[in-house]
Amino acid sequence: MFPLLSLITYAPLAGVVAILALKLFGGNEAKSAETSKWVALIVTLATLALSVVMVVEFDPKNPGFQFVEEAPWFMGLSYRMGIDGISVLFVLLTAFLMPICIAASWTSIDKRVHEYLIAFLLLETLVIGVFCALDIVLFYVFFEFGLVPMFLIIGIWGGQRRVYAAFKFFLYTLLGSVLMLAAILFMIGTSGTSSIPELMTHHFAPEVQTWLWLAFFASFAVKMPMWPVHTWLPDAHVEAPTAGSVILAGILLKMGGYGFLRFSLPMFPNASDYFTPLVFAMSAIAVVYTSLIAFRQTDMKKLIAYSSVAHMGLVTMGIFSGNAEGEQGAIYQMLSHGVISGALFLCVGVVYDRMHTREIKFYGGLVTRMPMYAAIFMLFTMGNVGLPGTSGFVGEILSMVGVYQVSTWTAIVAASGVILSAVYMLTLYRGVVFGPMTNPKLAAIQDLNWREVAIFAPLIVSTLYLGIQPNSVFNLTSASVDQLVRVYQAAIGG
Amino acid sequence: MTISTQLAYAYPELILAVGALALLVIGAFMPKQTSLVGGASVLVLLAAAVASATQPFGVAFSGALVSDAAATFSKVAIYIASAVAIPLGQPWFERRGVKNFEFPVLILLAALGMGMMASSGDLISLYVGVELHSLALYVLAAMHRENAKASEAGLKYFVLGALSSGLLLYGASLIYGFAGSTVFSEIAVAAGGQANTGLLFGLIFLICGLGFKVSAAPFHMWTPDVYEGAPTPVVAFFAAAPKLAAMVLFARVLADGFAGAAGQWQQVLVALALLSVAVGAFAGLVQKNLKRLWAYSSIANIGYALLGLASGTSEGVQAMLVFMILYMIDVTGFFACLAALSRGGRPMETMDDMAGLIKERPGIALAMTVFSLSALGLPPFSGFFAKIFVFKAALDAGLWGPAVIGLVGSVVAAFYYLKLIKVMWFDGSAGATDKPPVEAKTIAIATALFAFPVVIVALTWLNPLAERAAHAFGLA
Amino acid sequence: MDPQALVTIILFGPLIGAAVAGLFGKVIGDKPSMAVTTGFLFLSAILSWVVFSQWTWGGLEPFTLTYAPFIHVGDFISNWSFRLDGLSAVMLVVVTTVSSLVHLYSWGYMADDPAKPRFFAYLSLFTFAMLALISAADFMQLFFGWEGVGLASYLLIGFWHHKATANAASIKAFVVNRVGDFGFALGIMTAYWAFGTIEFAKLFPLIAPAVGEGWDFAGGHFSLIDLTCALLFVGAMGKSAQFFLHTWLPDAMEGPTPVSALIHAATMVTAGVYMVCLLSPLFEYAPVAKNIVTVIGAVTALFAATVGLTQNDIKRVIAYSTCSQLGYMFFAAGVGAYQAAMFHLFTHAFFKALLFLGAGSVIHGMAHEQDMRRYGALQKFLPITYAVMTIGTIAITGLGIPGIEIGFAGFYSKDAIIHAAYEAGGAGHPMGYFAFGIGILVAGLTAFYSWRVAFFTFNGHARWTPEDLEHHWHNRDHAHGDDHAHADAAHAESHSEPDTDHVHAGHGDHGHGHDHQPHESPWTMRIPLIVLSLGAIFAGFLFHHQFIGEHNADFWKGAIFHAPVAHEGGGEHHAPLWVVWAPLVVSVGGLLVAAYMYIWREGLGAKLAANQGLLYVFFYNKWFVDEIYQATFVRGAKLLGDLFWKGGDQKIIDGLGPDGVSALSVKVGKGAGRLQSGYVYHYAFVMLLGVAGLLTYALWAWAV
Amino acid sequence: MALQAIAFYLMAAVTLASGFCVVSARNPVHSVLWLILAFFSAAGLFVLMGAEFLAMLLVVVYVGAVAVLFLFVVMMLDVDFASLRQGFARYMPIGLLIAVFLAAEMVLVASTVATKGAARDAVGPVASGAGSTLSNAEAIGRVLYTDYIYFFQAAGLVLLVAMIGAIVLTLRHKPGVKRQIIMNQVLRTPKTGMRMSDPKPGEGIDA
Amino acid sequence: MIIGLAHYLAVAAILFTIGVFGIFVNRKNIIVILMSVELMLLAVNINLVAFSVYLGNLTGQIFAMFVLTVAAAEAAVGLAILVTFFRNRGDIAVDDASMMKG
Repeated sequence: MFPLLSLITYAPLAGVVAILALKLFGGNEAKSAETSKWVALIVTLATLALSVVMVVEFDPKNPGFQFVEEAPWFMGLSYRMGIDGISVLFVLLTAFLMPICIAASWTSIDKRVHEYLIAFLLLETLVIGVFCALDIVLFYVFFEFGLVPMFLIIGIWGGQRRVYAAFKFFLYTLLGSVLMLAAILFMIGTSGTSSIPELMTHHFAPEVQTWLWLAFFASFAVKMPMWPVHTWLPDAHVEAPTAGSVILAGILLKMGGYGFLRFSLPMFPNASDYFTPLVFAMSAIAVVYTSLIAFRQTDMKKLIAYSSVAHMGLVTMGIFSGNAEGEQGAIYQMLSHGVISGALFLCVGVVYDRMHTREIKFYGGLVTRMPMYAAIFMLFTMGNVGLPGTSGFVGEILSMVGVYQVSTWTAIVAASGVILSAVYMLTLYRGVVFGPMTNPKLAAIQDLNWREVAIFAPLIVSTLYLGIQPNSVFNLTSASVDQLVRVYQAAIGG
Repeated sequence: MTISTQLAYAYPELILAVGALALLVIGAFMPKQTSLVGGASVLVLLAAAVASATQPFGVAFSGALVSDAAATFSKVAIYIASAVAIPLGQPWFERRGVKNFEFPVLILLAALGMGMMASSGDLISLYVGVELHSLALYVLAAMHRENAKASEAGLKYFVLGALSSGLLLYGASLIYGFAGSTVFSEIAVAAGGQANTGLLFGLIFLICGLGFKVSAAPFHMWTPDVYEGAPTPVVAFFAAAPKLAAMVLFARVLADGFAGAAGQWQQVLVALALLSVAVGAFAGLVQKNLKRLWAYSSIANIGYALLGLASGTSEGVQAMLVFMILYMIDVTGFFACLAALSRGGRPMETMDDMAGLIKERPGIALAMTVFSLSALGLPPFSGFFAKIFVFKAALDAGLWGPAVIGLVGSVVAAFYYLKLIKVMWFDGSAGATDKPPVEAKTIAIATALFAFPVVIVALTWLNPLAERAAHAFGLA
Repeated sequence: MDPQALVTIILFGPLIGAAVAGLFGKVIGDKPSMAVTTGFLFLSAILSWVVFSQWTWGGLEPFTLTYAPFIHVGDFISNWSFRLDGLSAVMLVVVTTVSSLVHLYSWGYMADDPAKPRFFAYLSLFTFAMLALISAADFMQLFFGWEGVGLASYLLIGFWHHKATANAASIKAFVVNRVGDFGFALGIMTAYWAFGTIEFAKLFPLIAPAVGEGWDFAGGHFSLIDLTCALLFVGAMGKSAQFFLHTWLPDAMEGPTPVSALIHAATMVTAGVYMVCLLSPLFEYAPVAKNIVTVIGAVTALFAATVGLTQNDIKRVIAYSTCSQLGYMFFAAGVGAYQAAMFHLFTHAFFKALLFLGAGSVIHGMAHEQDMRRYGALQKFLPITYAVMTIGTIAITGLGIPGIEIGFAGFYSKDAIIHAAYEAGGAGHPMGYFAFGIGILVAGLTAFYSWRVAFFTFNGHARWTPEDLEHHWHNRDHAHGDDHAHADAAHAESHSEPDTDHVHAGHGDHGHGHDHQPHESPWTMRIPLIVLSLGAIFAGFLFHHQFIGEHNADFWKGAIFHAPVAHEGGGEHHAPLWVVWAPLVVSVGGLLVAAYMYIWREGLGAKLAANQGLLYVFFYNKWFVDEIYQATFVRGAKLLGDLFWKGGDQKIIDGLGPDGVSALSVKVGKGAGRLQSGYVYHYAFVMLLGVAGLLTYALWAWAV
Repeated sequence: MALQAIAFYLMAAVTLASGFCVVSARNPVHSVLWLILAFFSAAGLFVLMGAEFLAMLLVVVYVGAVAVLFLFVVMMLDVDFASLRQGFARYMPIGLLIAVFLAAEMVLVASTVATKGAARDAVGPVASGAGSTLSNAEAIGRVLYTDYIYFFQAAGLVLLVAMIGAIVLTLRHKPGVKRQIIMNQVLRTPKTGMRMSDPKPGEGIDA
Repeated sequence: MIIGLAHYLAVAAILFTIGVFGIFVNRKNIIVILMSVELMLLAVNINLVAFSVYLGNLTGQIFAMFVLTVAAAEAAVGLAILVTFFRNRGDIAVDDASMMKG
């Protein structure tokens, strides 16, 4: 079998090697940096092309894992890769966002360009690896190693308090994931296998499930992030460079949700069922709590970061609703949030690159100078608000529909987040784009250039396409999700 | 069994002893030919490694010398690690005006002692092996004798080492008395039935003595000071091979001699392990000197290794062995990096010295990053695999509480590794560095490459070897 | 032409127009953008009338046309589709007619504006969303349209985006609508949860068998259908600006006047009524929810009318009037007279759009002055506007002669509602009487404030001078980007609709050569006024048989459902004579009072206002609802936000969590470092302590 | 028996007392001397137990070599002993407490031998007991070079390490010292021994 | 009164403790610390010989012999290090050996 997944996963590493060679032997620093950017862009585009091939070849009717590769490793572990209807989307999302990130950093990153690109390409490999890994330890390897490039991205190319943010990001997530590691090792010990598909059918004893679930939860909840372990996210976002925020919000957070879908629900159904109220409570609190905080932010990125937490609250509750609507909604919400929040961070980045501040009150009245920007920003604002017709809506409504059937109160609280999201997003938009242009420094600000338009174009198209034709995604996921729900419901006797 | 057949089991030791004596003579008559002696020592060590890799399995000298898979495994590692120490250390000393041929000879003799430890089957060979290598190490620590720190390090190491060998001996004497023999296999018979308080008391003394050698808390106190004071290449040697030898010896005593008291020593080891992890993690947080920092790191890592051992299973011993090998490579590499770095002739040892190193010395900085991440236990670096072995063993043995505490401790420790990475990557440069010596740089890069990515392949053959070695011990 | 093709063109025409104008407006220029949007709208309007006439007279049967799947997840199935039935046929003509006329009107009204393509794109986008709303065959598309019109409304209210008040109003509109949508979404979820489908066609047959199914929630026991309907009605309240969620509508007058006419009078705000009527199969089995609808509708009618009495901004008065009329429609629906509600919706669209556009014409003529206190004696300057406004006022006050059934549009529909309420009261719904009483009262109030507008504006003495107008134009020229003048909301409310700051060049016809007299509007504005006034006159007369009369069953073809126990809606056959005449009497009374105060005793109103009577203050300040909301929700949200942020996140979570733990760790580390004193004897001591500890443990734990 | 007991108690007491004095003496020279006494009395205990050879070894090796080495070093390092010995008392109580506690535990365990006994079925070379004709030294000699040859050799290496270590650490070639190398003197020729020079006036010879 | 194994063990235990005590209670002089170590080893030797005699096998005595040998070597190395230290610092006070800490 052709190792398509490995090819997709490691394709970015080819770029790493090339850029490393350019760095070492490329001569003129500035010139080789320029070449490196093209290399990175081409490599990420190639990865995207490969993942499109993957999606085309993907058989949506097959609920199981496809493109499976397997090779033995040590200690009974294997190098196992494969995707199903759930992970295929995340792979695609990652491959989709990466070229955008590279392009978005084209001019804004001017120091240590080679290292920057290498970090991103490495990150792409690792993130795709997370979604493709079918061996639980392999999954962990990819999952955890991803911290390093992100740590460097925040720490080297970040803002004022980048060190604090980078450390917080790293240690927070590390703490969560070491507990998961313990659980993983325990699972391998008791079940005798590290293969994810086999573990999904291995029935752990209910009391064991409880502990394992909590350990996994510790990791994924931090990653998501869920209230009250979300505080690393605003800091990380604020300090990270634009593309770093895009990746962080667009992809890295999704690893938590993916983890819940891949591990918590199928492997520990009883514990998941048992802890559903906890998750619901935390998610519901997250939605309201972080929305209200977002409302009070003066930093654009921080606001969007808090909004991400709120949106992820919907995802977690959707996942734990245990029905098809909730799961599909959660998956869709992740996908859509990946696009929209990424785009919003890019929107912030556009003005940050020009003015080097993210304070809302610095701006105002941009629409007169930057009409195109205003229009694009508006679209994503509306997407984030969950306006029907944009991708944001579909995920939100489905998650809530799913949750409503399980816990009405949770859905009600979550739905109130819909109101609050409108409040803070529109306030943000008004503060930045509308109103009179009172700051004379803005007088010469330029509208989007062709490169920026090219960056936004795919995001715009996908936001709208996903908003209007969500069914094309559900077609891919439904077989796997239906199976997941079926097995889960059977396990909890529901 | 005749002497000659018994000697067949002792070829590595013979090679080392004869080699050491011969080189001593050469050195005495040709004091200028230090590099010749150094080179020859490496060859001798490699020969010993080959000999131990190919030696027959068996027991010689009425149980004093055990040649089995575990001995082979650990001796090869010890000899190779010792061999690395020579090219790393000798030029370092020579650059500082300490041109001597005794350094390689002492390394040889220390390696001999460690080999004895690794294949010891008897309390006396345990003691003699420990002392043989300890004495050599004391001398090595103080060898940079014009350096006040080095002599202080040597002194502290010696005084506390003497105390610990006193404890060890006292324990050995009790065990001998209550078991009636010094041979492990016979002690095992005595310890097999109902646990005898005297025997257990002796065991505790013995564990304390060996705990000192592996620098497990609360017997770790010497480690930071000695690491800081002793010459960097010597520390690279200290932190690697002797730890493995002591751990293997630990395993031998506990598994071969006290398998019957596993329930008891498990508790002691878990306590030592957790204390070590905690001390290593927390005390490291406030360190400025990297050698001290790495000392605390090694204390924490020994805690993990002990946790593996504490699981009391063959799997646990296997995990410990793999862990130690991977850790040895890591720590050797890190100190090689430090040995390679100097600024204006002054060694770079503090956090601040490392500021912006990635711009000055990208290769070494990258290597140090790899070692830091590996020590942190981050995949896919070697330290991660080391940890999963150990923690899996501990979990399989039901030690989930200690395992979780250990893992959480690793998060605390992560902070200081990250701080080092932060200083190297994020901060502005602290100035140009001297050109690193080629041997240290080579060792640093090579070990870094092992830590990642070679380890991913290497484990596939290292693990079975460790497994076979672990089966040599009579544990389930 | 195939009706399915027709409706498709009707639906997507405006979208294409919006896309062309919105995306390429800059490229193709102003005029082509305007032409293409207006052209598509007129096409849609004409085709809508074709469909409507086929429906009314041509025997067209209801159908649902499915374009593409939207969401198919489990039973949660939604399609992009077009549902044509009586209700949507009516709405089609209402929406497209008013919209096309507003498009045309805007040619004149927005002539000065530099962002015309954007404006027209928004208008067309709105129309598309509204059409999607009315043609929905399931809740999701309904919700799509529902929020889509909200978006368009937000964009249009905030069209003059440099104006702080406009921004605030647009956000308010969106957010308050979101509150409604919150309820609406919950209602949809409840429906799905209870019945397992969101498709109307599948849902409606499931209702009757589910009567009596209850649901325990928050300690109470509720009827499932009641709950569903109540929640859905919250959505309607938001969109239709019913009491509690009405606050956005008056503020929405910050938008350009054509927008007010289209969105905030004729179409979007009626979506709530439409939805309740559409869901009559549910509401019919939800007596509690129906009572809520009735009460809220009645209260809104009263509330808005009382507030309308005192306002001075011409558009605000009409806005409150809209609010009040929507109240009528709701209590009509609440008492089961869906036909009457729809009919009133239909007629109201004409006369309210007319009033707004007329007001716009006045504003346009008065250099964007909106304060009626600066009007007066405009009839000779704006004769056509005066005529159509009078027609609109007559229509809204519902003048007509009950005995022979002839009158202006409002007469038919409003009287039908009042009668229906009375009959509902008689049929054992006490809320019916309540609504009836309020309906009569409000009819009088309506007459008063409507005539007040007319008289205040067109009659009496001129309270303006040419200098004022000049000053106004002047101000406009220099108001670029100067928002300070508008920072004070109260000031801005009664003031002008300033242009964007690019406006200089566009001022040719209002510039310095202007004669500074109020002037009649251009023909592009006059034609829509005339067309609408025809509607205001004849819409009731022409269609009352179909909507509420003897042909109503044929007309609605089952689109409106009545539970078997419910009485026949509409019709005034059973009402006693005084009930039949009462509306006319009170509205004539209102007319007379208004005439007395504003013509015969001109200045009385101002004096009354100056007295600041308790009731006046209460009404003038809109019952203080905004203030209460400001003090509770807005301030509450800010306080909570700060509390969670600074207290929760920074102090508690970070303080105890990462920061606290790291500080503690460092402290522990320092302690451990202090233990490492450097003294050998300390080290030895620690070792010995370890030995002693282990030995003691061994003795204690293992002693055999 | 009684005599044996008296001898034991006497020597034990002397051993412990002089041990304590080693630790507590103010002057390190005194400490060394007390140490020597402790060794002597311990040797007495060995004799009492019948380990004559070890007793002799203790006296010869320890008193003869180690203790003298200590004395030598103490004398060589010209330490100002008067300034030492301060602050002893501050850590005394807690130290003493721990020490007494530790001693008590160890004695307790030692006393379990009396009740439970140690392993009697010991293996290994049999000591010279009653009835054996071999002397203690002879018995040791028989096994030392056979069964224990491995340790014996290893111990030799330990001593070698110590030797090397001591030399490495302490041997100093003082740079200013001129050594007489006979060979050089013998090999000296007039050619190497003298130089012809032709100084110009006023310059002198700058050799 | 019979002098048995326990007596010798007790003497050894006490002597050992004195040695240990000497190490950690001695504040001023490193040479005394080295002597304390010798006391500990002496205690061990007493133990070994006592056991050896009691058990009737020679292993203990031989062990004790090696202990003596190694202890001598240890003393030599220890004193050598001490000399080095003295040369560097001009003193052998225990408190001086605290350049490195923390």
